[in-house]
Amino acid sequence: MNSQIIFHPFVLPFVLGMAFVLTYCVVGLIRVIAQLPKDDRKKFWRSLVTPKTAWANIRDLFGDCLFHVKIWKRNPVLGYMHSAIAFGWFMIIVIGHIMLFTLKPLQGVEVEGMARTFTNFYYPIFYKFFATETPVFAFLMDFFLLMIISGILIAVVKKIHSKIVGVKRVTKFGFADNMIRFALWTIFPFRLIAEKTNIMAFWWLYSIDLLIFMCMLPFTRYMHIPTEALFILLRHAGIKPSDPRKGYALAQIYSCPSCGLCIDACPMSVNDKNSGNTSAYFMKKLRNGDKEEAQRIAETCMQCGKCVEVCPVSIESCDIKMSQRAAVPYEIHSDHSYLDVISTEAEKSSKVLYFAGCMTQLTPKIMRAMKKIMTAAGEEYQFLDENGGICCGRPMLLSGKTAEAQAMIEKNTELIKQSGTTKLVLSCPICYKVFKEEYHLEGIEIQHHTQYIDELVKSGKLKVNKNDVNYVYHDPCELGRAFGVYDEPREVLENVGNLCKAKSEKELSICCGGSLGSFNLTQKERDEITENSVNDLMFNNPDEIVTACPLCLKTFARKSPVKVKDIAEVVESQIIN
Amino acid sequence: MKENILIIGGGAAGMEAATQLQKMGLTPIIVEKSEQLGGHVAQWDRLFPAFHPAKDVVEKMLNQVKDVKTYLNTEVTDIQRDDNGFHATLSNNEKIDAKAVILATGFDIFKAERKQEYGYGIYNNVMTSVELEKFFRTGHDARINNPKKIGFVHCVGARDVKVCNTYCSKVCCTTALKQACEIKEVFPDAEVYTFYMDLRMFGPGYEDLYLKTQKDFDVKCVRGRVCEVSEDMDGKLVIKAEDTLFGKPLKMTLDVLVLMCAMEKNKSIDAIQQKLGVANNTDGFMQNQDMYLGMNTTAQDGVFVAGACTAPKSLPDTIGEARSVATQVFNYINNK
Amino acid sequence: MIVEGKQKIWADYQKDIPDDHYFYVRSCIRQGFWPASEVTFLDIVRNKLGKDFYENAYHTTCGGIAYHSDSIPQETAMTIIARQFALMKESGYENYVCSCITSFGLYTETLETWHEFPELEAKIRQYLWDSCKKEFAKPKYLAHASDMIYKFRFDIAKQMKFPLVNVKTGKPLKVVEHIGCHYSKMFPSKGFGGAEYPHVLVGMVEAWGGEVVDYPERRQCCGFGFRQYFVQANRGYSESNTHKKFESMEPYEPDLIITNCPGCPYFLDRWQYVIAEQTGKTYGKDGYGIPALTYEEVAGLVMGYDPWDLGLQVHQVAIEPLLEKMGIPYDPKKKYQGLNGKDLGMPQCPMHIKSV
Amino acid sequence: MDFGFCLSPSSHVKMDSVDLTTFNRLKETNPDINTCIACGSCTATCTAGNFTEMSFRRLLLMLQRGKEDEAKKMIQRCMLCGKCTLVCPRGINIRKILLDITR
Repeated sequence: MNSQIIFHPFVLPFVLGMAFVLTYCVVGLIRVIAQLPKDDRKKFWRSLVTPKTAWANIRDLFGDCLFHVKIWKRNPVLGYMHSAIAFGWFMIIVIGHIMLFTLKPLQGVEVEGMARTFTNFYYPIFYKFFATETPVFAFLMDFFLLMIISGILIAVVKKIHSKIVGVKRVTKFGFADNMIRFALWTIFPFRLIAEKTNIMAFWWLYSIDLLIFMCMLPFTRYMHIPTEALFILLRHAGIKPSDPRKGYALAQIYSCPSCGLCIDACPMSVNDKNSGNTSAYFMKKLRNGDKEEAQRIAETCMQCGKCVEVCPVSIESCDIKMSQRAAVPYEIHSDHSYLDVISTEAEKSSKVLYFAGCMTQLTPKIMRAMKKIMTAAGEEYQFLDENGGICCGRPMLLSGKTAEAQAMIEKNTELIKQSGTTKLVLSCPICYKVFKEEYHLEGIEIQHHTQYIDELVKSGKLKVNKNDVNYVYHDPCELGRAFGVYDEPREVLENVGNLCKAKSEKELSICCGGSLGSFNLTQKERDEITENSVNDLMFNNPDEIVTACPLCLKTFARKSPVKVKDIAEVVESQIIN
Repeated sequence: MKENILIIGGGAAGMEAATQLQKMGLTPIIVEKSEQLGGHVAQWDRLFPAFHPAKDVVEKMLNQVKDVKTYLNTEVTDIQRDDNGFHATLSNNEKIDAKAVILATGFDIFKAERKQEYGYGIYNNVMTSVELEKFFRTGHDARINNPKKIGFVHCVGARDVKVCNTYCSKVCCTTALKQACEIKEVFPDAEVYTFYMDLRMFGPGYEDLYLKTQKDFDVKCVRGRVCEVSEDMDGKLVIKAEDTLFGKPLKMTLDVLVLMCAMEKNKSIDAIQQKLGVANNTDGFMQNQDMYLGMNTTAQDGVFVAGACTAPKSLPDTIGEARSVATQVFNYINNK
Repeated sequence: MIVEGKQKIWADYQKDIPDDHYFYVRSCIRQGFWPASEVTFLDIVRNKLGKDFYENAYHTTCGGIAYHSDSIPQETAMTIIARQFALMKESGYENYVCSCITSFGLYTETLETWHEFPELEAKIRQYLWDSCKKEFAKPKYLAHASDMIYKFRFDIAKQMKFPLVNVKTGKPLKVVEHIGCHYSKMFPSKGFGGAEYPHVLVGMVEAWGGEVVDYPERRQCCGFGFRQYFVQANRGYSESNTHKKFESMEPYEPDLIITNCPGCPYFLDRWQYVIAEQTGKTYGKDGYGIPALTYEEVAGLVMGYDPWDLGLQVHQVAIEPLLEKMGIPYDPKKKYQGLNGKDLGMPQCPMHIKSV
Repeated sequence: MDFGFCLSPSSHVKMDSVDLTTFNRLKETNPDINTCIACGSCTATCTAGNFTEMSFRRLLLMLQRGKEDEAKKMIQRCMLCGKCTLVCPRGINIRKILLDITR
């Protein structure tokens, strides 16, 4: 068509927008990397050249950024929507550039040096205005453009009625987010019309839309498009967020697409009023610099980890919340010097060491069951905290007080090491998490009692009867999602009775509502969560609810229509003497 | 069967017993010493635990006894008994013959002056729970003048060997919390403290009232008995108590102090009670036969008791007893 | 304040005091602290009121100090008391009047104990016989000397020369009354007006033209307490009690304190000096303290006794501002003169509390 | 002058001059704070109370009786384990209050 023309003013809005967004992203990239703690930065550089992480990077960059595999798995319609837009757009850009180099560009006009670079910049974007393409490319370009538009159509439907595409709640957006979304939706229809009709106004509209989109991009959720790539690299480098607003966390904040999948997943959302406390909003508050609200949400979160589990971008919102908690200047200067004088009655031996934990002290049935199980299995054991012990330190860590928790961790470590044991059995998943992650107990195997009982049953040390009670198993967050201990308890239960399924299982199980993670939830709000979780467990009308956490046990017992038991209690009742 | 039943006392117990007896076909006769029926309840504004207007209850009861023969401003001055029953002489010189007598003489309010250390009758701004109730009813009391700090003292004249009343007066705790809420309703900016020894919230909805008191009305409950009250230069009250939970003596200035006065036995009936041969129990109230199955009967055949004349009782307790005494009397008359 | 309410209580706490013929026993402490008080008392009741007050030369301490500081057992104290009563009986009297509040409390306690535990009375009867060979007897009436002044307060008022009135303003003096704890706090019925609103001193003040101030810490003990005072390290506790009272009465600007106990006027007087030395604070006007007087001294003043004959110079707090308020003439030169007219020398002046 | 003794400070809680700023601040975010019935469950179950004088019941009173410094000192003993919150019959969010005091 206009094969002699190599420039038209309508490309300027696009060029401006592109220049802006590129500059912004480069500056942002440098900033994030500069904010990383020194060690993390080293880790990052090293990960880029380590083959294993490099491969993972490539896999996830394509899988997550372009094809949105995770969303496909969860919801194919949404998966298609995302990959149609992302992959289609990517392909249009790629093919455009291929055309730039394979076809004879800019017929009849020779452009050299800087000018050439400049033209390359916008040429693939508006190529139809400047050049005639071959049929193969023309088909590919039209195909991907239509693919994008099909994705946008789904997005429009989702916006109008999200339930059609299987989403109950979506994030509520402000003006900027709505505006950029509108720009995004219109870019490709404008391009299609411009290409097919060559009406100048649509070329202008197309270019201006691009300008709007790119200029607003850094200030809206669409920033996740460029940031996610960086986030994937940082994540694979094995970095943890140390500050809720800087470095790695910053990359995560901007990677959050505010898709709102975590809103439905969050147990707190059972009450609509609380859906504002979910991770999507937390990230938004962080992005907007609303520290007070971010802190409030961080402290309301139960740290059940379900939002992380469902996040299509794998944003570690729980970790960021923890670093947000740690950022608050509580004047709690713990003085745990009294711990010094505490000693253990446990003698030095290699017997199994059982640590019930403080919460288990409130559920003596679990302790009794464990004692009976260990005796029946002929295990020699010592009970570390039969007369009360020291807190494991996890609750203190949950309040963001790492140093304060250390005093308890050290004392417990000392007591455990003194005993000379090689196997530590815990009844409380809260303890389990902190023992696994923060304690340095080299040479000591740490097991939760679900794993321990499973081992005893499998090894034949513990003989159990099978009865015909239908059990449903609730995965405690700090055992299931945190460590993937899903199979052991289920196998144990299958040995003693019939296991039936809950509506949401394993990584999707719903927190009981009793979590120590939340500071702010009122009893009433917790009750709502518990009721919802119980309903989910009661999906297949089990006879009993079984869990493996004293806190879940106590919480469910308040609201459950059927008996709630700890797995140890269930096994205890089925022991063959 | 139109036998006369003499009911001494026209309060809640007397009225309710009369209502039931009349329905059973007997002829109750109420002798009330004051000028109106209704007893102490008629002096009350609202009832715990749900702030129900006392007037409603009293009016309903009055309506039920409007056909019952009633003597007001009248006392029984003498009573004799022979094989035909009881023969009472009233203060208006009338004579009544009856087959059975129900003592429904209720209670008196402990005279707060007897706890001299609280300065009732000495310091201007010390008042009793009864007077506060009157304030709620009438909206006027010279002592209550936009107070900023108000204190309630529980167990005044109860659980106190120094005034020879070792019993618990049962309703004062709940009344105190009810009144604390009510005074907060009138003066939302006031700070309200209650000084208690135990909070005995024994009935349905009472514990909810307690929670409401704390949660909605921000009433502060201090566990400790006020030991002395004095007046400062501005006429405010300086009180001392031990905050027993905190383990420290406590001193504070109040604008108004309300004494939760206990129930005491109504002694104006002592002479008649003696003539009827009904003894007192160790708390000084009338002795019934036993506290389980014989709570309405006395050692004397044909002499019955109902309501707070045997022990401090709440209004529902009293009404329950009044209904129960009616059955007892009915059976007594029928089995004669 | 509702005066009628108090009057009602006062009416409830009255006790019988015979009109004449009393056996008088002195107070160990008062003789040392306020030597003129008992002399003045006897002069007033014998010479001004014409009553028969008999003193027996052989009477001793009641044992109260030793008893309250846990030095002697109750039986010993009771035997000493029984001997005093026996002396009364031997002297032909049956109305026992003591000058000391501690004694009054202990006598009351003893008589009540004997009443409740007759076997103890029998035991003491035996002890008395074994130790002194005296016949056991109990008084018909027991009274404190302040009860006598209370009883005769209107007779004294008739002879009054200087009422408790500020001659410059014509207004009644503001008087803080402070009764000894053992006067009626242990046995309210044994004191005029009971324990909460005692009338014994109030009656005197009102009869003599003064105005009583009722302040929040009126009931507070002066802080004497034998156990506290005897141990130096504990004296701060004693002082703190007095301090609390003064802090509470200060806003009322009292002109004087009237007391009926041996210890109270002493501590209310001397602690003012100590508090002033320690904190620099004084409670009277213009850097003076508030005079704390015995009821005999007050009676003496209103009846026109010479202040120095009343022994007012032994008070730490300067008495002169009060004398001037009441318009009582005094000779400043005679303040530190002995009975023989010889100059005893002026004591060293304290740092903070003003002395004339 | 040294008399060998001195005035002892009054042991009274002077309710007229107690500074309730902290308590009132807590009340705004934790209205349940008023509903304590002083049953002592929190103290009985307290993991730190097993070894120290830590008692939330008393701590709450300290704040209401003007002993904020003592209260803050006591908090230092707390391990934040949350058992107190679990056993409170009035459902008071004790752990949150403890954290809020130090904020």
